[in-house]
Amino acid sequence: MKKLINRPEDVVKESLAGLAAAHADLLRVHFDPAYVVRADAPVTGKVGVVSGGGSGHEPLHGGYVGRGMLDAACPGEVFTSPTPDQMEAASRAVDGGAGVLHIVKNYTGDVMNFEMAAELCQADGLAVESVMVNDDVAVEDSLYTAGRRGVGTTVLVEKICGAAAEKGMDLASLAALGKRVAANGRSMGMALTSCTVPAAGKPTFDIGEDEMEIGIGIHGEPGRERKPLATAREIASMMMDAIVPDLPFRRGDAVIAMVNGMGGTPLMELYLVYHELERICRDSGITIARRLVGDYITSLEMAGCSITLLRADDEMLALWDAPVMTPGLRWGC
Amino acid sequence: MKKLINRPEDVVKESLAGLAAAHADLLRVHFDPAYVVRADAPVTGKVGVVSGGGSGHEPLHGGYVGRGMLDAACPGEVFTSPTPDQMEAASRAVDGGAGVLHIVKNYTGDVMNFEMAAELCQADGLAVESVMVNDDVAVEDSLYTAGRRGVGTTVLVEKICGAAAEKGMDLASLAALGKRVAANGRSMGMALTSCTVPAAGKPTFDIGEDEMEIGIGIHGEPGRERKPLATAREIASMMMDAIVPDLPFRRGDAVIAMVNGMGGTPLMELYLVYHELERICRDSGITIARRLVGDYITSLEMAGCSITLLRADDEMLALWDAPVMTPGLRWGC
Amino acid sequence: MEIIDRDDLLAWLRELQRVYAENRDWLTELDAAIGDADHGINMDRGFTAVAEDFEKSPPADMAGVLKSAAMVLIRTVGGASGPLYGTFFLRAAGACTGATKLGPDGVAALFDAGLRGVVERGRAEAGDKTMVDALLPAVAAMQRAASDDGDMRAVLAAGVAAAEEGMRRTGDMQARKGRASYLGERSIGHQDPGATSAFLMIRAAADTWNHG
Amino acid sequence: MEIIDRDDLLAWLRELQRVYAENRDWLTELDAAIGDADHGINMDRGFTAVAEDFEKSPPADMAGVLKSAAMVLIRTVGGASGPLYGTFFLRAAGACTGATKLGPDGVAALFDAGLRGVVERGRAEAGDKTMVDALLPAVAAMQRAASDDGDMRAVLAAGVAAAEEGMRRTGDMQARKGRASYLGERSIGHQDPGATSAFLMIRAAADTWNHG
Ligand SMILES: Nc1ncnc2c1ncn2[C@@H]1O[C@H](COP(=O)(O)OP(=O)(O)O)[C@@H](O)[C@H]1O
Ligand SMILES: Nc1ncnc2c1ncn2[C@@H]1O[C@H](COP(=O)(O)OP(=O)(O)O)[C@@H](O)[C@H]1O
Ligand SMILES: [Mg+2]
Ligand SMILES: [Mg+2]
Ligand SMILES: [Mg+2]
Ligand SMILES: [Mg+2]
Repeated sequence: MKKLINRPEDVVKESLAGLAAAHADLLRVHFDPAYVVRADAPVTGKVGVVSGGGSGHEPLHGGYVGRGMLDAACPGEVFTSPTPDQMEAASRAVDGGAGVLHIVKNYTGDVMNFEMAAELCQADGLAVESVMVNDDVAVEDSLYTAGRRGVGTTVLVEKICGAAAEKGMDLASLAALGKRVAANGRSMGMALTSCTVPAAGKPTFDIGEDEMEIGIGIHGEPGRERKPLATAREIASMMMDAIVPDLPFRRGDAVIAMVNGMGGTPLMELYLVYHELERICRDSGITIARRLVGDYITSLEMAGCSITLLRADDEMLALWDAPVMTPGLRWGC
Repeated sequence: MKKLINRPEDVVKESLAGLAAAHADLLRVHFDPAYVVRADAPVTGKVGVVSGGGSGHEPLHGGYVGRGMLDAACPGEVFTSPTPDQMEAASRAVDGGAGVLHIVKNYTGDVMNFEMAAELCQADGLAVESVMVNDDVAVEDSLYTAGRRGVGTTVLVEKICGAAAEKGMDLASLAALGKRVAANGRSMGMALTSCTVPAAGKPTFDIGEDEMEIGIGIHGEPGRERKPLATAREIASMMMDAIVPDLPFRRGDAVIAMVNGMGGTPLMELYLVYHELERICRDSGITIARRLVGDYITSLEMAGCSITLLRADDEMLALWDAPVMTPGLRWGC
Repeated sequence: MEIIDRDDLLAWLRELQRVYAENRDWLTELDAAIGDADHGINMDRGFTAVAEDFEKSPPADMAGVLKSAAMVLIRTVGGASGPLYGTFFLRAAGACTGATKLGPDGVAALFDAGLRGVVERGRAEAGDKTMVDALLPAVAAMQRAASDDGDMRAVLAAGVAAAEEGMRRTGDMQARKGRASYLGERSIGHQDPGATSAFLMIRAAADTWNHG
Repeated sequence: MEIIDRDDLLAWLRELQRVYAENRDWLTELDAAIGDADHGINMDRGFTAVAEDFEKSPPADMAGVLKSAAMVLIRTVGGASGPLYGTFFLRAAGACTGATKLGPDGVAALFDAGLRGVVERGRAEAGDKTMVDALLPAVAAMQRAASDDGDMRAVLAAGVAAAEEGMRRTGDMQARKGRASYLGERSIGHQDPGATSAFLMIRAAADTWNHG
């Protein structure tokens, strides 16, 4: 295992310490229980927006704490859901009197831990609503599974709900907005190489020199199928063939598109994939109204990418354009 | 070779097309000869700031074109200097009547090509000044080499000169400022894995499962020494032991620090390295006044990192803080 | 032994620390095949924390031991198994509130309460390829043995045998809960990590309490 | 043949396309050892572009052929070798302005002018482990052969032999120019890619012009 770390068991803690030191103007990090919280929390009268999940997906979630996005993030161990005590403490830290919104990626662990946290908060009189993100079209038959995984759309839900909360939207409306965004987002990922969980010390899966995994999850979970390596053009088509009919996205739709790197893929390749995506959308009459190209929700050093499309209405687009000031996403201020 | 590409010979062109499509608000891409130019170029009365170099280091340089940084960037083939015709065309495209500054990383190829371009421009009455960046302390004896390589400090020179040009600084002062920044910056890099040049199809160098290369260049050029893999703490110390005495950085100095990922290293690890850097600086009485942590000058998918320190005076810090709006660096607007 | 008390629960939980440390890599490998390669790491971290907590402040009674373990597990394990094992011990604690000792039927009731908590939290059914597939037959076997007036050894032996059988049968199942469910048919042929850790938990009880 | 004309220059440059395509991987491997693994790719790209350019618009005279090649190389090669070979052909063109044919001494003068351009552009000295270490002895040998009244074959043979010898000797040198210089002593033991492409260039001239 080749990593820039000290001891595997200290990776999350030391990385959080670095995040805190690098962005003291935007956020603070609390340890034991661990959470990242915006520097000026709680903001009186504002709904606190909280997310969290296993570490190893940076900048998600800690890198999206600041102004106009998350008020707090709860980092678990690498690829392991955080725990209810973290979520409860984070929720209290950002409680400005208007309640707290939990943005939860649909993984059994995350869902159950956030559920326990919400029970703990509510038992204590703190209003909590939850938005679940389950946008991964690679999970085909969600009736016989734990449901679709939450992947790329999470970033968009966090940005849009964060902006709405900053503008003063109340908890119930915010939860409804978040659910609308989640319902209109679809993603699919693929990998060229495996990642290595520091504590495990070896690659999560084996993959041949001329193979790729289509439909991979963000924890190196095997995907839909193992295929021979293809060109970027073919890969983009395969992913869009799964994404577009699923919602479905239709001719005339305006979307926010994301080409996301899994951590080990050069930016140069992501722009190349975006070029393919753009062509496919043009041919299908889908308008890319806004876009992100880069590493936004990663899987450690895995090589590969994911594509996310969100059918966006005017409210979503306006909230997308609203100022955001976090380590991972920044514009308008 | 596992890459998200179509044909190796189209990588640069298709990636530039993606960059253009993704950031039409900030920049345009001209092909044949290839250069990236800010959307509103030329800006009348403003010095045009131009850089360029081999591709594969994204976001450098094309990702720094926009407002408050570069007016144009010339991308070469992967790890190969661009050519004088690109540089000449880019220089003309950003000529607002106040001359053009070339920011050149010290590689034989880049230097000679920019030299030829400057000759071509000057022969035609366009005033050109050049700043050479040669900050890589890994190259020990620069008397018997082509001189030190230009690495991380390039990003800082581009930001600071870009801000000064935006504020209206004249060409001669801008060249002097750029040289001052270059003279006060020092960097060192290391790699855990090799990168693979698309057209070559196989890794540039072999490296064992428990080895690392200290002092690596940004093209996978072998570095100072091959060593057994060490902890992030030891690696940060090794790099700082080479960087600090070189300028030297002294107790009481204020610096802009960058922990830069080589392309294949997770952000999580970069923050962990920043945590170590912060500790070392604190112990040495060096104040980190500003910092960047992330992928800013990469080597395709190479795993590893570099550290850059720039001793910054108040003018540099103010220019650092000035608004910048590019795909790769954005704040203050 | 025919009854267990607070010290036996403590001994069991301490034994679990040893067991999960010893089986850390195995559980993680099982999870690598159909999950995210952390189950062994999670269980080891959680039960190490439980043992450390007992070092600092050993609870006074049976329910206290189980509740402390639950709270520590919930705080330290994370993932799916954290809330599940946490809820297991929380409900098990509920099943012996006020008790100072448990006979064979009490032990069966303790595991039954834990199982119910797991099912409520995770909503898994038999055959979903989860820890429930080890726990459910084990609890049924223990209850049967207890109602047949089996002694402690018999009840525990029945639980261990049924858990082991249940654990092995998860190999042929297609996962419908948890991460492994994303694999669809590709999950078939791999034993479930959570069912394995559940079997280890019951076997550790038998090992600890039968050599008292 | 005792003289070369425009068509011979064209034939030589077309042959160079074949030569660099054929030796693309070898040159790139040499560059991988002490540089950045692109020299073969660069040369192949450049001379393919030169040949394509000739396809479209073949220049009318000797100087035109060399100047067109120079401009295309400058535009398409990049790296260190682009300006160097570009300058080589630009100066070579200057050496035959107005000429319609060259004898053995004219050929020697052509390579000499090219070499001077390379040295002016790159400021490398003998022993720096660059293309100069193949070009310099080759030009010296050609000039000597020409002033000894050698015929075309003798002049080119002398150039090829000296270039090959010079190329081989770069193996023992420590690089002091270009990327390879960053390696310090680690550059010793590897033959210089640019010296190798320079040798190939001279040998291609001999091969083309001796079989006319
Ligand atoms: N809904 C559920 N009900 C019961 N057990 C479950 C459920 N989901 C997952 N599990 C169990 O949890 C185990 C995985 O635990 P672990 O690897 O620690 O968590 P995670 O899947 O979050 O990484 C699975 O092997 C399975 O036995
Ligand atoms: N200053 C110089 N003068 C002459 N030749 C040089 C000089 N620097 C480099 N070279 C030659 O260029 C060759 C490398 O060319 P190439 O690989 O195409 O460019 P780059 O080094 O930019 O990747 C070297 O092998 C060497 O012979
Ligand atoms: Mg997990
Ligand atoms: Mg090169
Ligand atoms: Mg797991
Ligand atoms: Mg080279």
